[in-house]
Amino acid sequence: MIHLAMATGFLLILIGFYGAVSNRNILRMIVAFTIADSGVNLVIVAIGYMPGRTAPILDATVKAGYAAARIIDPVPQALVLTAIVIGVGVTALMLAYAYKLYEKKRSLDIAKFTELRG
Amino acid sequence: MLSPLYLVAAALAASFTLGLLNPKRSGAAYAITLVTLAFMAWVPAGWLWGFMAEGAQPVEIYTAGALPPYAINLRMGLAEAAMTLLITLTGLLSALYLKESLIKLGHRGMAVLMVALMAFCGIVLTRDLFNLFVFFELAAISTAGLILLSEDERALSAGFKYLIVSQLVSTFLLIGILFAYHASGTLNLDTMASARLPHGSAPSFALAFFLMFIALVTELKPFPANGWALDIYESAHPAYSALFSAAAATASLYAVDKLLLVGGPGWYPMATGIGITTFLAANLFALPQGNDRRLLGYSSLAQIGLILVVLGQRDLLGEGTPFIAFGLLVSHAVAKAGLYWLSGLVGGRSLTDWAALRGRPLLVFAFISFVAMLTSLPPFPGFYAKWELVRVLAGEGRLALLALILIGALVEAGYLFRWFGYMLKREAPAEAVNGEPHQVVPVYVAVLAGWVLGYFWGELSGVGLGHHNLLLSLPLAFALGFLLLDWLPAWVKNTLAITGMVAFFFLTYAEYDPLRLIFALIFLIGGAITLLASYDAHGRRIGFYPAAMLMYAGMVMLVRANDSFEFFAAWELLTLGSYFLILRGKHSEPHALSYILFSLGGAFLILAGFALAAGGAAQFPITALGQVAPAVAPWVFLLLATGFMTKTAAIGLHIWLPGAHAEAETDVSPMVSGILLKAGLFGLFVLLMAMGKQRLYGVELTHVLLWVAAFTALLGNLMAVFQEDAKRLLAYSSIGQMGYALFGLALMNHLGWLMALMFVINHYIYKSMLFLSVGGVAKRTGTREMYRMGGLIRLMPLSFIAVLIGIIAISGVPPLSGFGGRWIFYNAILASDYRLPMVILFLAGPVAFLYLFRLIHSIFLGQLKDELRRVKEAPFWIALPQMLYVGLLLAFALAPGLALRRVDTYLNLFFPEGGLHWEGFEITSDYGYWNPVAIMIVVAVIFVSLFAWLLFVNRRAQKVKQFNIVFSAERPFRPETTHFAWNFFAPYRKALGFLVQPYATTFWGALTDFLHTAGDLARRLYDGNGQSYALHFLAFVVIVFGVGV
Amino acid sequence: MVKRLGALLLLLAIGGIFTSLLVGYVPDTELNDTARYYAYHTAADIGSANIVTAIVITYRGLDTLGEVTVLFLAAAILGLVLARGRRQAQARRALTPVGELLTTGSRVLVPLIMLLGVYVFINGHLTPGGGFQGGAVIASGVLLLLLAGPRKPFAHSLIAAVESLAGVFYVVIGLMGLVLAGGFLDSRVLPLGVLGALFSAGTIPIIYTLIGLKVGAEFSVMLSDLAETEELG
Amino acid sequence: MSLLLTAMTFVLCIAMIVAALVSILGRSLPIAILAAGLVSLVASVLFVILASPDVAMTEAAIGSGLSTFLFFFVLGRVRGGERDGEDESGSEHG
Repeated sequence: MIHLAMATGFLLILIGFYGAVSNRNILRMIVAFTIADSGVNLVIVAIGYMPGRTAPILDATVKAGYAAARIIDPVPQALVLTAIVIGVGVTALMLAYAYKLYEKKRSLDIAKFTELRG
Repeated sequence: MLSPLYLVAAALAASFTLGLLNPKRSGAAYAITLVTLAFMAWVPAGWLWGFMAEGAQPVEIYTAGALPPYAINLRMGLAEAAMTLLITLTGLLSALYLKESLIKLGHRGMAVLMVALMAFCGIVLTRDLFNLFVFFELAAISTAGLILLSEDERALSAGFKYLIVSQLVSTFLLIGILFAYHASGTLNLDTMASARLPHGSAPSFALAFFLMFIALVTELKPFPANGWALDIYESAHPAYSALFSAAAATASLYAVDKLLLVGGPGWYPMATGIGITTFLAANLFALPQGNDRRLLGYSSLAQIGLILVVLGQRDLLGEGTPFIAFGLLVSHAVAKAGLYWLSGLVGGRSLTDWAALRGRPLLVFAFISFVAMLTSLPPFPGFYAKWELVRVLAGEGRLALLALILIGALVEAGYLFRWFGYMLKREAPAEAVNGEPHQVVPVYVAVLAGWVLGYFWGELSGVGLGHHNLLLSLPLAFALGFLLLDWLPAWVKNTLAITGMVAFFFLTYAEYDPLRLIFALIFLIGGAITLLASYDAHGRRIGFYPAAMLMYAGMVMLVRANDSFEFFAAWELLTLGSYFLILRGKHSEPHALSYILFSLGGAFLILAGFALAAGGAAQFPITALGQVAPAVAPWVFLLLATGFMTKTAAIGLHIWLPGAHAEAETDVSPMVSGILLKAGLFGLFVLLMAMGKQRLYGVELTHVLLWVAAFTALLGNLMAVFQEDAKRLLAYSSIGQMGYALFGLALMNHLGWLMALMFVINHYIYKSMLFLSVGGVAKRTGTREMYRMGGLIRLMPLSFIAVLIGIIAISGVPPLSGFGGRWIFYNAILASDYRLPMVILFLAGPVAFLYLFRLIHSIFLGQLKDELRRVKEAPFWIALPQMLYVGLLLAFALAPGLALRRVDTYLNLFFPEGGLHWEGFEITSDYGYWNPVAIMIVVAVIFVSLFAWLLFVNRRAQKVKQFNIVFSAERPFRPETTHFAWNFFAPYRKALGFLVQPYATTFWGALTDFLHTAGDLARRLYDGNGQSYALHFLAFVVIVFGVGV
Repeated sequence: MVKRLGALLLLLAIGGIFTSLLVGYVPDTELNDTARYYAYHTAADIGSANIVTAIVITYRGLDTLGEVTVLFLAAAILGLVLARGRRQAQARRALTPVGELLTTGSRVLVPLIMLLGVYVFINGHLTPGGGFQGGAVIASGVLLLLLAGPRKPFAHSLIAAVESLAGVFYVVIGLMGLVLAGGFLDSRVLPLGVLGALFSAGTIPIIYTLIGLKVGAEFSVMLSDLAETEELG
Repeated sequence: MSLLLTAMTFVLCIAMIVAALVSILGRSLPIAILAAGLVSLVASVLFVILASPDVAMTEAAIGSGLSTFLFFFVLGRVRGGERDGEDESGSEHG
């Protein structure tokens, strides 16, 4: 089950990269990057999962005393939280850049912005 | 010592509170930003002081009240303190520089700047892997944000390209971190380094480590995945690029270093490989660059690549790594920040627009200090670091890497000094430098920091490795003193210089052995006499005396050097000093560039030779060259000899000399030609004294030297014959004379060396005299072309006498010391068994006479041209040294024993048999005897009688009026070409022209063109398209994976 | 076309790296020692029922501080990037009339959304969810307001004040942790209280509330900046 | 019990991959954005199955909710550029 989820995650990353590298439209590239981000999140969560265990929340069913035997690894979850928010932050920034680039040259084609070269 | 967490908290608190201020009062916001940045700089300064002065130990700073593997911890050690200080100081100075842009951008821009600096410090301090990722993301976003400071429209697309690549990088980094966490069970760097991996997970940990490593290395902008970085450097605001290249590079480098700590030695070769490819590729791409900021971008990529190489050699360098890595890092950071701040002051973006800086000498000094820092020249930290790096690499036998580093460094020196040449020599653009105080202050702070760090590194290398601090050696201090006195009038400085040099000679002449005494005599007293000619100049001559004194200081330190470090430091100092002197000439820029390139190339060969000889030993006295391991000795000999021969312009390595000596100023040419060439000879003397004969693959190296010397003498003289320009003629004749001296040295017997020494003295005297007299004539007649002169014997008698005496001395005609040289030479030949090269040398003799005759005949004899009627005698201060030299020549001709006797007995140490016997005026050798006084009298009598007879006969000679010549009824367009001196030796040219084809020039020209076009072709890789940069990154990951893992 | 093929090849190679990672992956049967430490010590030391929140706020507090700054940066830079064209855009924006359904719907839904958001980040240390999720929900509420009434001037200064104050308080609590409790961002400044009670786990609820407000404010600023950009057509 | 979960995971994964492919290779941009939103929505469901509710909420609220909306906001502003960047030779996929 874990390997399946992780494989999907990796596949999503590859699809995301392919989308980012092949489409010349800037918005499409940003969409592709969000898909790659989702893929990364999926892989990370899959790493933390242990079959037959439950979420790391101490409540009636999971007593504080013997939580260690019942819960899955909480650390990847904490990291994914940060990763998702950072992913959104960067995506928002890229969208703003896309807007300004469009405002400057009235085109969203990445190949149009090659003044700096050599 | 405040906990660094206050640094983080201060940055965040300040940037959050800036939001509260209403946008109109951005002046107050700017004040808060400066105060916060100052505080952020003060925290690490306190720690650094604690570590340096009070010797505190590195401290772990815990957060969240839990111990490290379970919570994030920061570490504050000496390295972290120094780097955080470097980052925050650059940030503060850049913020000062960015006053207008920040205020225009509003409090948000200031908040982003503060957060960016906090992020860089965080990268340096944190010991937690995921925390490193968060700080890297913070740095990436703030970098993309700060790009908006720039007015350049293209900055926006550069920012977008950066975001694309940073998205890819963060994906790899995240996956790498998580899989490493899974394999090792912890996110803390130190625990991960020591974690005993469960047996099964080693390969997957390696893979995870690879992903992390490749992501962090991409932050260091490796080749080919660095297109985005160059676009940022070119389009962003210069103060921001300064921050980006100094602070961001420092942080990323330390992050990679921490990661390598976790990865272990297995990963060092990969780091070195990536580093060296980036270093070479970036330098190659920088060659054809026209835009100054893009060139600086390439140069900073190269420097970061070099430091990555040093990090990759950590297993070799051991505890020396911080000294070397920091030396290079600090030089790079200070110089790059300074140059970017300077580029903000210059209006235009092409390299020649920097000529606008010429109006402000202080900024010129700043520019050359930064260039010297980047090319690791003494007395800056880079020099000590490079010396250590080369010493260890050669000691451990990593010669291929060493060669690549030196080649890359030479290319870098090439484009940087070319840029300096453009700045000094190209015509200045219209608008001058527009620097308000708050923009100029950071530049001066950077220069001051550079020099202070140079002193500090000198102390450090003194403590650690026993080399004494360069800045404290008396000659260099004396030379640098002239920097402060540059506002004085020229003649005051001249007197000061002459008295300084003469005083230094009399203070120290007792310490030298007879051979070194001769060289010291020429360098100091000879130098003082040549400086007499500098009285002729008036005004302040900004920059002349520091450069001249730097050269003389280098030469004196060369003679006094007893270990390889001092010898090499002196060699580079005199190269630098002489380069600045030559560069002063009006059209000397291209020649000065070829001079500095050949000299630095030679210096690198010497550096490699010494490092090879030392075999890793920290202290390597020169005399120990004799005890070098036989397997390595011939290579050491080859390297050192070629290095020294670049200075004595042996054939093939000579193409810099004619241009450099001819285009230099009137009083610089004698210095550079008469004195500087002797430094090369001194090197060869030291080499041959210590190493003697060496065999390589059965070939006797000194035999090869002999042939090279013979050809140099012949071809040097031959090329001199066909020169139209008088100074070029003398320059080529110097090549010929150096060929003679080299020949004497290569004979490897008593008289051969004695002859070489005699040549050293002779050549100094008559070459300086000739250059001065020709300089005087050129000053008066306004031209150096010999066919434009003629008949100046009546108007400039003193110059005529000087040239006549010089001619007689060079050609070896009996009465003067030239003949003495020839006599010793023939005895030496008879004593040795080399016949064939001797024939070539004999041929060189009469050829020498050809160009000498041409010199005196076309300038002084023949009929006086109309426009030269009112020419006066050479200025007093130019004529006086000539007369002094004439006196010296006569004295030396009459009593050679004065100079040679003590050195002759000294040479017995090396070659016991074959010496001369000195009794009164009689000198006898095994094959004959020579009485200079008797010969002088005989020749004088013959000369006087002949002269009287000629005067008597000449009374009735018929005078032909000049230029009343008609070519089939129409006057020739350029009458002066009908002058007899035009194309004086046309028949010889037809006969021997094939020998004089410029093979060497075409060879070196083809080499530089090849490098240029290669760079130009390859940099098309960066086509400006963000997507292709992403592709380059993916390709980079795959290639390194394929090669490395 | 060549570029696409090249990209495919490269991605195949990277896919190879990923597959070898995937194949080499062996799920743990037992918690590794870091996770085991958290499992044992969270209840006793931090007193937070939600272990992930304990890690996010206390154990790895610096990460979260950094992450909040990431959002702060994104909002600030978004403002910078879009600010240049903002002044004139304000004047001449022709707007489609807002539909009846949207106005009444928003009047009903917005308070509920806000309530949900506040609930989420107040109970961050007890149930799944926390500052970020709560902040996002609040932002969507604000977004609804934006859509429903584009005419109403958006209270920029208020939102900015909320954002800055929340950030400053967060840093102050962090420093209090450094001064009073064990280290920077340590949540044991206040008593731990009873596990599972609303006011327990030291300063975690306060921190999560501040984060919720800040994230909500930042997202709203971002959305309002985007909303006020000019229609480029 | 676990067989059901594995089956659900399998279905969700297939759905995600299909949505991703539609997003990358699809012709119209709005559809692509919606597909990306769908991917992260399904991902959040998958996170619940993988016993990490915190992440599921975040992914749902921020990943699918806000970013999809950000995209539509910007798309609304740059309507004209929707078709840019497709090579004129008619992109071969659809």
